[in-house]
Amino acid sequence: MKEQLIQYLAVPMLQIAAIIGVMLLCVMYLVLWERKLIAFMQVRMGPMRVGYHGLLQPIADVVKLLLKEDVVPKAADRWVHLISPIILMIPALACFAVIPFTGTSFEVGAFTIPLVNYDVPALTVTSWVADLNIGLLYFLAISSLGVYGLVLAGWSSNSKYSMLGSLRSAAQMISYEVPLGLSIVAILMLSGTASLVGIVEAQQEAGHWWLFWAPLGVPLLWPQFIGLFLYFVAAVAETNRAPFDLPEAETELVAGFHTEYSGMKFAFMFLAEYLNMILAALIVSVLFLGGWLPVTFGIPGLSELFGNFLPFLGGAGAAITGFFWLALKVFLVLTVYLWLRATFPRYRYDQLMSLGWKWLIPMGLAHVMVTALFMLLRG
Amino acid sequence: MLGTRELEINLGPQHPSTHGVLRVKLKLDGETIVESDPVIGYLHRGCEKLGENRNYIQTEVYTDRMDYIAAINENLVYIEAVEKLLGVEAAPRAQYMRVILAELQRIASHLVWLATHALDIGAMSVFLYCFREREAILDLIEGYCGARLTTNAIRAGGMRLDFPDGWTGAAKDFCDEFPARLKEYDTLLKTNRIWMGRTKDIGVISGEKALSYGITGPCLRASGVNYDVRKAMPYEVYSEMEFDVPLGSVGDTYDRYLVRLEEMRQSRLIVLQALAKMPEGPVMNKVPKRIKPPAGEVYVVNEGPRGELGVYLVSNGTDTAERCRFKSPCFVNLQALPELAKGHMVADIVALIGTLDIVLGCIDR
Amino acid sequence: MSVVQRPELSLWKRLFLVELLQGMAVTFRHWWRKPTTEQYPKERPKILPRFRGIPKLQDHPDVEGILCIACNQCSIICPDDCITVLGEPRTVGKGKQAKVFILDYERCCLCGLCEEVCPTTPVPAIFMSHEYELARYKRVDLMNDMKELYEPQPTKEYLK
Amino acid sequence: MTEVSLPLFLVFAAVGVFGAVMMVTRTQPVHSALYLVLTLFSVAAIYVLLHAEFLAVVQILVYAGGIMVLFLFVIFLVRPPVPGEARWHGGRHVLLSAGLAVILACALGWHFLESAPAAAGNPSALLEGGNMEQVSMTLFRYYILPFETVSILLLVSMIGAIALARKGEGV
Repeated sequence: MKEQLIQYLAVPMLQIAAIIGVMLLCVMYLVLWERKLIAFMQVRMGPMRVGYHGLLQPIADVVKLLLKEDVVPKAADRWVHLISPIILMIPALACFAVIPFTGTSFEVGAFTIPLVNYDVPALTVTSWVADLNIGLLYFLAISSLGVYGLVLAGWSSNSKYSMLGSLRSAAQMISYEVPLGLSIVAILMLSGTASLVGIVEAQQEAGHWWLFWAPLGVPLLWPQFIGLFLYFVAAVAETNRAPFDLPEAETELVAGFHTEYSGMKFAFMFLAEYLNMILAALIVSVLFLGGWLPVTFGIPGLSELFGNFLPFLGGAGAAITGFFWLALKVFLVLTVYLWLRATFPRYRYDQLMSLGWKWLIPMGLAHVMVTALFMLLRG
Repeated sequence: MLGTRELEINLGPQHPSTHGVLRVKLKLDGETIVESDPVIGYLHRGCEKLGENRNYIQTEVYTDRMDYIAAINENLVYIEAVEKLLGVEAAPRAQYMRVILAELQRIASHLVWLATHALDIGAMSVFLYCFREREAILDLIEGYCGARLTTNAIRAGGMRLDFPDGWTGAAKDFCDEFPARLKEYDTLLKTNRIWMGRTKDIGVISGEKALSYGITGPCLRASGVNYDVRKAMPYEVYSEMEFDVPLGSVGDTYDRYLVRLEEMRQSRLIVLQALAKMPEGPVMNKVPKRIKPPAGEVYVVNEGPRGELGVYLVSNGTDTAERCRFKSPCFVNLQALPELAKGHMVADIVALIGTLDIVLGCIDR
Repeated sequence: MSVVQRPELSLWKRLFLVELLQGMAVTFRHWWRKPTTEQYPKERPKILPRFRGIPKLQDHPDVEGILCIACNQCSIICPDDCITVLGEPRTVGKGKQAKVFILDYERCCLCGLCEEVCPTTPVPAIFMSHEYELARYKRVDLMNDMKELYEPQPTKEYLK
Repeated sequence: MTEVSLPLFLVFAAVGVFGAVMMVTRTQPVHSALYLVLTLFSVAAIYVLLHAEFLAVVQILVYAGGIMVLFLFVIFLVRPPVPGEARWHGGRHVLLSAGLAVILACALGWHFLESAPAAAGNPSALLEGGNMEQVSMTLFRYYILPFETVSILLLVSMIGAIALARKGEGV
């Protein structure tokens, strides 16, 4: 019973705490990287004041947001106004439960907790909180809940701009969930499992990332490029990022659904947005780019070389290596995200809808068909 | 049972994309604009009344502050009116200098327009690239007259100062570098599908209708009407310059964008020609120190970056104007906003405010 | 006159997102360009010789005593009425000199007309200095009398 | 049910009932919708306890993520809330709904008492290899014809609804 408690309660709690802590730190520095990168692309310098080249800027920002006055409009629905940032935040964090950060698990030896003299048995700790056999569906289901936060935030602020922003976002998120799901279906078929760990393992078995899946042995025919493109576009739209950042299009709707938010509540919304970005990048890396597998995976010789560059640490070395490769992939995907923001104008609401329904959804359906066809031909 | 109602929205006066302080009352059906009603006057400072209480020299200072994006063009048209009242001409070298400065200012003004228009549609980087180039022009203007925006550079009878050493070289350098920058903007916007989608067929206005609204400047030319004060009634030395007046074919936001970009290229050519042709000599003709024009009235127009700038002055023989009125192209162009916006989406209203290139200082005066 | 060309995207460009990628290449190239930012309090802007900062008073070694002759021309030309001059008989030579000279920076629009009309030789007594930092904690600090108008403004050193 | 899942079931059941009661008693439609979401969630949690993870996820994905958002959409769009407008309709409605509730409870109770042992089915088969496979096998292999028929029926009704809604616009 005690061992079960540790295995099923204490360890996941610690994992959850670690993931939340690390992810919040990641968000802080993602914001800094966004500001820096966009500044560089616009021949500016970005934050320079706090710390060396602005490295402590995120901390200053957090302190500022914490100390800011919390303004609630007089006509707002106070309770809904309060809970909507929380509703936005919870699904964003909950999705991280199924993400495999690295393949190899950490071995924790038996030890005794000093004061209570409690013996903790030897444990094997995985890098994921839960390996659900429906992991992908879980991700889709939970991430689709974030829309409540936006909708309710817009409604409860009792402001026309917020309302317009939240209506836009609801329509946008519902319509882009379909191409998002469709682009995942092909990967699901290739892997034969909906578990995210299983998907990476399937890529390991196949010997290449799913992105480079070459049906019928044709070297440069990679149908999953379309899948990646579809997923990426849909994910950019899902996370309300430029060029699809209509819910918060600052030149039309001031700040969209969070116009009336300030202080901590605004910080929560901000955090949720960036958590969703990181999440989308993680899913791209896991589904298409081989998760924790090294960048050189599939190239004979190099693959083994970069599979574990800390061999003297044994299993932990392999785990850290896997973690490093996943982090690198996520970083690159996020950089592309920000790059898009620095380059493109914003779509209009109706154009966004027609892009989603008239182009991405048919493309997604065709992509599923084509992948299925190739799989059949291959036998 | 169920019915639909229009949503009324106040766009401004506190809004990120109202270019100063404009308020637009919008009536929306869903996201479609049913009615839009611009409300102006938030930046009214009484420049015209001040022009009737300050003497001719002092009033020029206020013209700087009307169209603060293109101060030199405002200075120029006011001083031309004063010169016409006085019956004097500017020194030949000064006339070329005026053309050079006015065209540089036109480029700078169009750059601000492009920057803010692009930002309104969401292209952030273009905003900063444009301001980088504008900075170069403002440095030139500052090097000439000592101020970047409130230039106060032109005097009746000529110019206050000659170009400083090395100024013409710097201006040439800028003109040499500029086309490459314009090409970058083209890559980012001109052929970009999102930009095309956001601007093509948005706010179409026919040439006839534009004329009946009294629209002038690039907005009129984008509707295909060939009217440019520089060609129609040449002032200063524009008759000696060779340049092309770009016209649009459809009259939509995309055409207005293309026309203004082409105008920047033409302005650059004018600057180069004027730099090459500029004669040596004094920059100031003999003009009495106290300007006391004989009684009479004049109306003078020239081509500002936004359209036809006009000044109406009535002199009663003293050093202060009896009547001083400014014709602002922005004010006239803004009138067309309800016509342009009808039936478009709420996101288009910011594109349309941007495409009209309004400066509220010029509208409210 | 000429009609501007409206470019159309070819099917090839449309399919392969060519123009979007070209746009991304432009921003990518800019990534590696030198930033144009000026780290203001740390780095000071380059002041051009003709820069019109706040007006100040000056004397000249060739002229004994105060250069200003209290002719009131600057006060008359000023569009914002921000200059007040009172004269007294000159201590050396004949004519007048300024006894009281008050400049209200709060109203000054930096137009430079006062410098332009100043008749003193060899340099104008009132001139547009190269100082540009006008922020004060109190409005009254912006009213400058003669003593302050002669003193150059102390420049703060910013280490960071 | 194992020893852990019984208290969990009680918690979720209580939350579900609480949400349902609150949903029908709120005057503000948005609040009602939110309580309904809460109820849907607790039902999903109970599905998880019954090892029907797939069904739980689909419940969240379809009901909470899709349908309820559209509900909210409609509530927002139809008209702004007028406080105090919703009225208490008096005893007649309470009697009627209480009667209906009793009838429903009797019917359900009778059904479960009659067929409880048979309804449990074969739980071990459900646990094998995740029930996604089970569900897809059932839907796409054994009952493919009814499934497709139902989808065509839904499509037709959808088109019909659109046609009816846009009648006035001359489409």
